[in-house]
Amino acid sequence: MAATPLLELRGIDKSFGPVQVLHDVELSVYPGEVTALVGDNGAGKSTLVKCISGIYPIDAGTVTFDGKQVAIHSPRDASELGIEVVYQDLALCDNLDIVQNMFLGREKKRGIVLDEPTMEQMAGETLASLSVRTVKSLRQLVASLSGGQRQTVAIAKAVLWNSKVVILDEPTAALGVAQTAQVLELVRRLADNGLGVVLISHNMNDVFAVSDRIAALYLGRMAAQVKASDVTHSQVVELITGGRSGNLGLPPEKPTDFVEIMPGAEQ
Amino acid sequence: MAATPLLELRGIDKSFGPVQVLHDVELSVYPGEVTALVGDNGAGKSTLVKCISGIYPIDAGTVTFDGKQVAIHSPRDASELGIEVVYQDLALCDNLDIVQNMFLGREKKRGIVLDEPTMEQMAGETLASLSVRTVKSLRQLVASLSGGQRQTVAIAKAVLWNSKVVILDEPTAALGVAQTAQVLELVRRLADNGLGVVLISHNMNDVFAVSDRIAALYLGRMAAQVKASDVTHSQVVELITGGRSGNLGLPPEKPTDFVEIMPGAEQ
Amino acid sequence: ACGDDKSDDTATGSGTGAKAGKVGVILPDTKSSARWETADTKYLTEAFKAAGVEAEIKNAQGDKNSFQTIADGMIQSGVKVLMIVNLDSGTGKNVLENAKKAGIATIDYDRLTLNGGANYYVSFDNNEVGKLQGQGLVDCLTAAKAVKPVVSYLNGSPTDNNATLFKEGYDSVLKPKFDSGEFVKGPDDAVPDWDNAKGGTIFEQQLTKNPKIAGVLAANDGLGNAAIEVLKKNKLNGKVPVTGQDATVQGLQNILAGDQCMTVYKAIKKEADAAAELAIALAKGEKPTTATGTVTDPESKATVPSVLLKPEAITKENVKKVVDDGFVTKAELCTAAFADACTKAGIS
Amino acid sequence: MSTSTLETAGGVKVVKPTVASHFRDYWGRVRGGDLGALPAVLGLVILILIFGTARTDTFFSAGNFANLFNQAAGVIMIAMGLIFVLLLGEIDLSAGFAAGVCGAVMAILLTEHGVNQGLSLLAALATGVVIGLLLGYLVAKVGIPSFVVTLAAFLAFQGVLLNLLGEGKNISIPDGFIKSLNKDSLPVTWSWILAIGAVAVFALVQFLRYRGRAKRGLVTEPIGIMALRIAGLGALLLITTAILTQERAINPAIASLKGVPIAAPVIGGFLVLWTFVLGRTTYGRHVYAVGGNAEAARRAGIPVDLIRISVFVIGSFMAAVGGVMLVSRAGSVDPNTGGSTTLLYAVGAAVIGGTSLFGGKGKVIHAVIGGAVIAVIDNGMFLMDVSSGSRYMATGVILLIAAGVDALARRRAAATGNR
Amino acid sequence: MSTSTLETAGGVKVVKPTVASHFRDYWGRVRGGDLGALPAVLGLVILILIFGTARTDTFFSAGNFANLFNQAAGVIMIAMGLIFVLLLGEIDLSAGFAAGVCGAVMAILLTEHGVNQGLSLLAALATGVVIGLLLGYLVAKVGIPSFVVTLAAFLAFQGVLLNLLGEGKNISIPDGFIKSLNKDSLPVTWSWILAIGAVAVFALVQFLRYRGRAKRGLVTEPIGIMALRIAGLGALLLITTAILTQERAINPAIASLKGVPIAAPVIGGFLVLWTFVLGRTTYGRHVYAVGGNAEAARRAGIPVDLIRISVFVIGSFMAAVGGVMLVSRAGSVDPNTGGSTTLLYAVGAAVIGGTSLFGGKGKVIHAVIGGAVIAVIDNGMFLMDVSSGSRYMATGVILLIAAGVDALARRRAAATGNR
Ligand SMILES: Nc1ncnc2c1ncn2[C@@H]1O[C@H](COP(=O)(O)OP(=O)(O)OP(=O)(O)O)[C@@H](O)[C@H]1O
Ligand SMILES: Nc1ncnc2c1ncn2[C@@H]1O[C@H](COP(=O)(O)OP(=O)(O)OP(=O)(O)O)[C@@H](O)[C@H]1O
Ligand SMILES: O[C@@H]1[C@@H](O)[C@H](O)OC[C@H]1O
Ligand SMILES: [Mg+2]
Ligand SMILES: [Mg+2]
Repeated sequence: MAATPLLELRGIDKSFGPVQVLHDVELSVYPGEVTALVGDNGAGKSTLVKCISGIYPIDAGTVTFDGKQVAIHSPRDASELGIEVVYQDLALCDNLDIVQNMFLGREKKRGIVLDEPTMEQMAGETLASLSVRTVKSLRQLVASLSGGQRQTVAIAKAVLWNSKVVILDEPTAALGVAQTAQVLELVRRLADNGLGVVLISHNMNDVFAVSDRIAALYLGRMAAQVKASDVTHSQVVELITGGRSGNLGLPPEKPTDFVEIMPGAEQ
Repeated sequence: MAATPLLELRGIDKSFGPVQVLHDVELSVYPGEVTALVGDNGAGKSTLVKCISGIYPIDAGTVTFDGKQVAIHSPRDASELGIEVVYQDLALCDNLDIVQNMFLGREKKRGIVLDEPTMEQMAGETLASLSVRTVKSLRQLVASLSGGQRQTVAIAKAVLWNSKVVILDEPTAALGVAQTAQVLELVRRLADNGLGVVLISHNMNDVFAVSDRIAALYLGRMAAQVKASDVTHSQVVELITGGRSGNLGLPPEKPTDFVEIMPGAEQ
Repeated sequence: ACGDDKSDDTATGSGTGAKAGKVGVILPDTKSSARWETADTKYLTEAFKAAGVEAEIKNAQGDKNSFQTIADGMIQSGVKVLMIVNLDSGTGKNVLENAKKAGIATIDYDRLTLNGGANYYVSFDNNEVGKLQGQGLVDCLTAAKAVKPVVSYLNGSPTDNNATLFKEGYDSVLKPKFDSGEFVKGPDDAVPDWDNAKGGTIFEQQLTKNPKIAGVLAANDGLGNAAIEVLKKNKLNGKVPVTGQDATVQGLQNILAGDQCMTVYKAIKKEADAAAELAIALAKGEKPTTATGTVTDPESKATVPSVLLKPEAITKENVKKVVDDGFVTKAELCTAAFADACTKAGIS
Repeated sequence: MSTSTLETAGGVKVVKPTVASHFRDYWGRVRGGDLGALPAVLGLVILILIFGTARTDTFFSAGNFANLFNQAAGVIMIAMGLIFVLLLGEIDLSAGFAAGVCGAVMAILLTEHGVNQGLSLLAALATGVVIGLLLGYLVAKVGIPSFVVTLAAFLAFQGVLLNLLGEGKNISIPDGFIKSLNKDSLPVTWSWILAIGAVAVFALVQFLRYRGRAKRGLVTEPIGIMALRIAGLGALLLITTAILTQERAINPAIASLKGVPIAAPVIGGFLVLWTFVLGRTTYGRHVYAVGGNAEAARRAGIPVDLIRISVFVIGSFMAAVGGVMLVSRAGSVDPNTGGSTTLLYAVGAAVIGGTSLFGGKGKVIHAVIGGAVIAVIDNGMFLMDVSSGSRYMATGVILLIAAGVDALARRRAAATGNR
Repeated sequence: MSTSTLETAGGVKVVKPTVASHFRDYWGRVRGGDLGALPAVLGLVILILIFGTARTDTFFSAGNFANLFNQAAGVIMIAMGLIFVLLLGEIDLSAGFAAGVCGAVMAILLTEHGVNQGLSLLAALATGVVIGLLLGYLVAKVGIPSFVVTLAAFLAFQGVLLNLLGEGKNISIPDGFIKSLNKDSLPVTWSWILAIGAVAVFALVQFLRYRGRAKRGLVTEPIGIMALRIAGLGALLLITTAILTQERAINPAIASLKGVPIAAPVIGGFLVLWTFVLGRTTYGRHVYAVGGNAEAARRAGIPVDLIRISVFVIGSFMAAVGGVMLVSRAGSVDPNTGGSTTLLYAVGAAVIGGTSLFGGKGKVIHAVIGGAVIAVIDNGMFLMDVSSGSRYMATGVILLIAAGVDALARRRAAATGNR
C-alpha cells in the first residue's frame, strides 16, 4: 500500500426509493494494479460501478481521484477525469454499426466532417487484437451481433482511449475461450502500463489469474479488501457467499435490513 | 446411441440477408442426457437455438421431434411441442414484475381472474430453490434487477413447466458461484428426470461437469458431436477454435465463404 | 364563338374551337356549412349542364393548400373561367392573380375577395346576413316582452372572415340597444372551426357564467342547435330565443318546434343560377349583361360589377317559403315528429 | 425500528409490514420517483384552485360540477380506448372520426330508418368493432405502421361521415334513452343507491383479496391501510353524490334539476370494466407484455398479432361509445362530429394522465384524470372573459402548467436516484 | 465463384468486391429486408402510374409537374425538421402553427413595418429558432413529455397567430424575393447551370470518397457501381430539368413560363444540407445515438439534453422555412396558415418515407419522398371528378395502397429471415 490510490471511495451510500443497495462502501484502486471486485448476484457491484461513473448520483460518501475530491455527476465527468467503464448491460446503440459504436462520443474528424476511413481502420485493428474473427463487416449494425461479439465491441470501445482507470463489469461473461484469454491479457497489460483497473467477475480462476487485490461486496457492504496473494480461492468464496471468512469480513450479525425474498409487497 | 433422439435436426441452413450463418447443421438431443453445444463467439449457437424455437424460420433442413417431422413456425409451436428455451438475450418484459414475467403466457387463473397469490407463491418457491437471496420483493419490476437476478428469473421461467426438451443458452454467464452450482445441479436433475437438455456454455469446466454429449459448432458448421467421455478438455477447445482436432472435426480446407473481419463494406 | 349545347361534351376544353370553354369552380369547405355540398354544388351543376357548358366543381375542404392545388390544376387544365369562394382573401387574391396571369376570367362567388380584383362578384351580402340575425333576435325578444334581456353571442370561427362580417352586421343592430340599456350585453365568444360540439360547451359555460341569458345570437343553425340542446338540458328551450343561418333542415325543424327564433335563408339556387349565367357567358366569350349592380371593394376601392341577392329572414311564419323554393323538400323537413308543426305552418 | 418477521410462501422470512412502515415505504417510493397518478392529480387540483379563485361562484357551483361530467364524457371514452392502443406503442389518429362515423350510423338509423334506440346504439358499437378489426388487421397482418393506417383512416372516415350525412347535413336525434345518456341525471334515490353500492362492492373486493393472500400465507398490507383506502373512496363518492343531488336548476320554478349525471356512472362503469381487464385478466397482462417487449411476449407464446388487433378493436369500440356520448350531448351529428381537436384532446388526456406513447406503461384511470384536466381547462377558460386568441394562448399555458407540476414532481423524485 | 482477396486495414484478409458481387449483395440485402427507401419510391411510382393513366394529359403535363414542387415545398420543409425530432422519438405537434406564426411575423414586418425582404425573412427564421429553444427547454430540462409540450404549443400558437393577425384577418405580402420563392421559376440558363453543377459536385464527392478509402487500403466499392450511381443521379436531374425548361404557360402569348421552379433548388439545398449534417458530422451521429439508445449515448458522454433541445430548434427552424414557403405560395397569411392538415401531412410524409416514430431510424430524404407521395395524391385526386366525401375516402385508400406496397415489400423480405 505504498502508492496512493488513484481512485478512492469512502462511505458510499445508495438507495433506490425505499431500498438501500449500498451501505458505507469503501474502495481503493491503485495505479498499476488490477483490483477484482467480487460479490454475489445482487450484492451491489454494478450499482457501485454506476455510482463511480456518474450514472447514479450517490446519497452519501466521497470520491477521491488522483488525490483530489471530485464530484461526478455524469458519465461525461467520469470520462473527463479519465475513467472508462465497460458496463454489464452493455449499452450499445443498436441502430449504429460497429465502428460508429466504438467511436461514439469521440468521433475522429477532418474539419467538421467525420473521418470514417480512419475510424474504420482503427476499429478493425482493435477488434482483430481481441480475437474477433467472425464479424462479417465492420459496418454491421450491432443489433445483429452475437452475444460475445457485442461484448467485445463494448470492451474495445472502452480500451481504445487513453484513460487512467478502467472498470470492467463482467467483461468475459459472454466470451469464448480464446477471447477470454485475450481480454484477461489485455487487463493485465493495461495495469502493467500503469492504469488502475477494476475487474468484476464471478469466475475465481480469472480473478486469481490477473488481479493484485480483491474487494468483496456482501449485501451492499464491503466485506473485505485484501491482496490477492493473501487469500485463498475458498476464502474468497466464503466472503462472497457469507460476508466473512475466519477473521476477515463483516461482523457476524447479519444486517437486519437485508431480508430475503419478500413475496407480496405490492409494487 | 441406443435411444432414439428426442429432437433431431438435419441439414439446417440459415442466412441473414447475404450472410449465411448456419451450413447444413445436424444435431441430436437424447432424452435423459445433457448435450453441450459449444462453439466460438459468433459460431451460430444462439442462431441455431432460435431456429429450433421458431424465432427464425429456417432456410433448409428438417426438424424431427419425438420421431415425427415437425414444422416450428413460432415459439408458441415450440412450447406446444414441449420445448422450453432460456435465451441468451433474456427477453424479459422490463415493465412487468418478477412474478408476472415468470408466468408470462401461462398465467394461473381462477375463472377469468388471474390467481396472483398462487403465482406469487410458486414464483417464490422456485426462486428460493435457485439460491436467489437478494431480491427485495417478488413484485419488483425486472428492469431494476441485477444481471444475475435477471438471468435467474429467465431460468426459473423456463424450468417451471413440464417440458420434454430444455435448451439453455449460456444460463450461468451472469451467475455467482452458488447460483451457478445450483443451475448446473438443476440441469443435471432435469436430464435425470428424462428430459433432453441442451446446454450452451463457454465454460469447459461446466460443460464437462454435467454433459453427456458435446456438439461443437465451428463457423456455422457442426464440427463434431461426441460423447463427453470420449474427448478431453483440450480436444474440445481445439474443435471450438479450429474446427478440428486430430481426426475429429471438419475437413482441413477452410470454408471459403467465411472470411474474417471485412472493414469497409458499406452497411 | 357560341357554344351549341352539346350537353355531353367531355373534351377537356382548351379554349380553342367554336365551343364554349370550360368553367372551374372552387368551393371552400364542407364543415362550415352544409350548403356548399348540398346546395351550391347541386344548383351549379344543374345550371351548367342545362347550358351545355363543361364545368369542374371542386371543394377545398377547408384547406388552403388544397385550395391552391385545385386552382393550379384548373388553370393548368385550361379553364376559361374560374369561379371561387375564397377561404380567406389572401389565398383568394393569390389564386385570382394566378388565373389572371394565365388570361382566365374570374368570378368571386358568395365571398368577395378583398383587393382580389375579380372580374365579377355574385353574392348575398354577408353584412346584411348579420343585420337580419340581429333584427330577428330583437323582434323575438320584443315579442316575448323581455325586460332588459341579457344577450349572448355565439360567433363563428375566429379564422373565418365571413364570421367577422356577420358579427359586424348584428353588432350594428344590437350595439345601440346595449348602449341605450334596453338590452344587456352578455358573454361574447367565438367558436373555433364552427365546431358545434365546442359550441355546446361554450354556450353551457356562458349560461353557467350568466344564468340570466335571455337571448342567443348564434351565427348559424349548427351553433344554434348546439345552444338549443343546452337549453333543453336546462328546460329553457323555447323560452330563450336563438338565431341561426342557412335554413338547414335542422334549423327549420328547430323553428317549427319553437326552439329557434329565426334563421337566414340565402336562396342559393338564385345565387348559383346568377353566377352560372355570368360564367357561361364568359366561357362562350360573350360579355355578360346580367351583372348590373356594383360593389366597391373596401380595400382597393375598385368597383366590381356584381349580382347581389338579398338574404331573407325566416321565422315560423314563413318557413313555407323555403320549401316552396325547393331549397328543402317537404319529405326532409316534415318527418313524423314535425308533421303537425308543418301542417300548422301551412306546408302541405 | 423493531420489526416482527413472519415466514411466508416458499419458506422465506420477510418483515411484517405495519401501517407505519407502509407509509414509510410509500414515502420512499414517492421520493424514489414512483409517483403513479399523484402528480397528475396534483396538477388537476392546482387547476381547480386557479379557476376556483378566479371565478369562485360560477366555477364552484353544483351546476358547473355536473356539467363537467357531460363535457368530459366523450373525450374520456375515446381516451380509454386509446390507452389500449398506446399501451402497445401504437397510435390511432382515426379515433375521432371513427366516433363521428359511429355516431352518424346511430343517428341515421334512429331518424331515417326508424330503428329503435337500443338497436341503433348496438349498431354504432358494432360499427366501432368492425372499424377496429379493419385497422388492426392492416397494422398487425399487413404490417403498415399504425400512424399511416390511421392517418389514411382519418381521411377516409371524414369522407364516410360526409357521405353518410348526405354531403354534410346535420342530423338531430330524437329524444329518448340515447339522448339522456349524456344529458340527463339519475333520480336522487338512484344516485345514492349507486354511490353506496359502489363503495360496498369496493370494500368487499378489497376484503376478499386481503383474505385470499392471508390464507396462503403471503405478505398482506396492514388492515389499517385497507380501511383508509376504503374510507377515501367512500368519502370521494359520497361527497360527490351529495353535491350532485343538490338542486341546480337555473330556474327551479320552471323545472327541477338534480341527481348524478348519467354520464358519471357510464364513465365509472367503463373505468371499472377496463381496469379489471387490464389488471386482473390474462388478456390485460398480455397487452402490457406486448407493449413492454413484443419479442419477449412472442417468445412466451403470446399471440402478438391477435393482441395487436384486439387493442384496435377496443380502441374503436370505445371511440364508438365516445361518439354516442358526443352525439347524445350535442343532440345532433354533423360532418365535424369527432373532428377538430377531439382526437388531440383524447390522446392528450391519456398522455397527461401518465400513459406513455412508447407502450407498456399506462392505466385506464389516466384517461379519466387526463380527460378531467382537459375538461376543466376548457370549462374554466370559457368562464373567463377573454378574446379567442388569448383563450388559445391561455389554454396552452395552463395545460403546460398542469403537466409541468407532474414533470417537476417526477424530476425532483428522480434526482433522489431512480429513473 | 472465383473471388480475389486483398489484405486490408488491420491486416485482415477480405474478398475484393466486384460489380457482380455488389449486385448479388444488394439483392441479398433486399431479400433480407434491408430495403431502404426502395418501397416508398415504388409506392410513389405506382401512384404516378394510377393518376397518369386516369388523367394522362393533365397529370402528365410539364405544368402540372412544375406545380408539384410548389405544392409540396411547405410540407416537405416542415417534414425535414420533424425528421430530426422523430429521430429522437419525440414529436412536435406545434410545427404547423409554428410555421404559421413565423410566416405571420414575416408578413407583418413586410407590410406593417416596411422592413425589407431579407430582414423579414431572417426574422421569421429567428422566430423559429426561439420557438425551438423554448420547446426543447421544456422537454429536455423541465421534463414534460414532448406530446404535451407541443400540444400546449399547438393551442398557444394558434392564439398567437390570431392575436398577431387580429381575428379573421389576413395579410397579403407584397411582390418580391419572398413571394418568388415558392411561385416563380429560375431562368432556363440558370436551371441548366444548377443541374449540371449539382451532378458535377456529386461526382467529385463520390470520387474523393473513393480515393480516400483506397488510399488507406480499405475495401472500396467497384468503380462501375460508382459510375452507375453518378449516371443515375445525372439522368434524373437532367431529365427533370429538360422537362421543366419546356414552355408551360397556358397562354404563352400573355406570358412565357419555363424553367425549374425556385422551390426545387430550395428543397434540394436543404436536403443536401441536412443529409450532410446527419450523415457526415459528429452532431448527426449523436442524434442517431440518442434516438437509438439515450442511455448508451449518455454513457458515451454525449450531452443528451443539448441534443434534445437542438432537434427542436432544427424542427422549428424548418417549420419557419416551411412557413415562409407556405406564405410565399399563398401570397398571404391568415389565422389558419399552417393549420388544418399541415402538421398531419408533414408527420405523415416523414413516416411514409420510412422514418420511425420510435426514434433512431430515419433520413432526410424520407421527408422528400413522403412529401412527394402526399403531394401527388392531393394533386392527382383534385384532377379527378368526385364528390368531397368520395375524395376523402379515395385519398385515404390511395395513401394506404402507397404505404401498403412498402409494408408488403418489407414483409416479404422479412419472411426470408431478417427482421
Ligand atoms: N434501479 C434499481 N431500482 C431498484 N433496485 C435496484 C435497481 N438497480 C439495482 N437494484 C437492486 O440493487 C441490488 C444490487 O444490484 P447490482 O446490479 O448492483 O448487483 P450486482 O452485484 O451487479 O449483481 P450481479 O452479479 O447479478 O450483476 C439488487 O438487489 C437489485 O435488485
Ligand atoms: N439478425 C442477424 N442479422 C445478421 N447477422 C446475424 C444476425 N444474428 C446473428 N448474426 C450473425 O450470425 C453469427 C452467429 O451469431 P450467433 O448469435 O448465433 O452466435 P453465437 O454462437 O451464439 O455466439 P456467442 O457465443 O457470442 O453468443 C454472428 O456472426 C452474427 O453476427
Ligand atoms: O353560410 C355560412 C358561410 O357563409 C360561412 O362562411 O360559414 C358558415 C356558414 O354557415
Ligand atoms: Mg452486476
Ligand atoms: Mg450466443
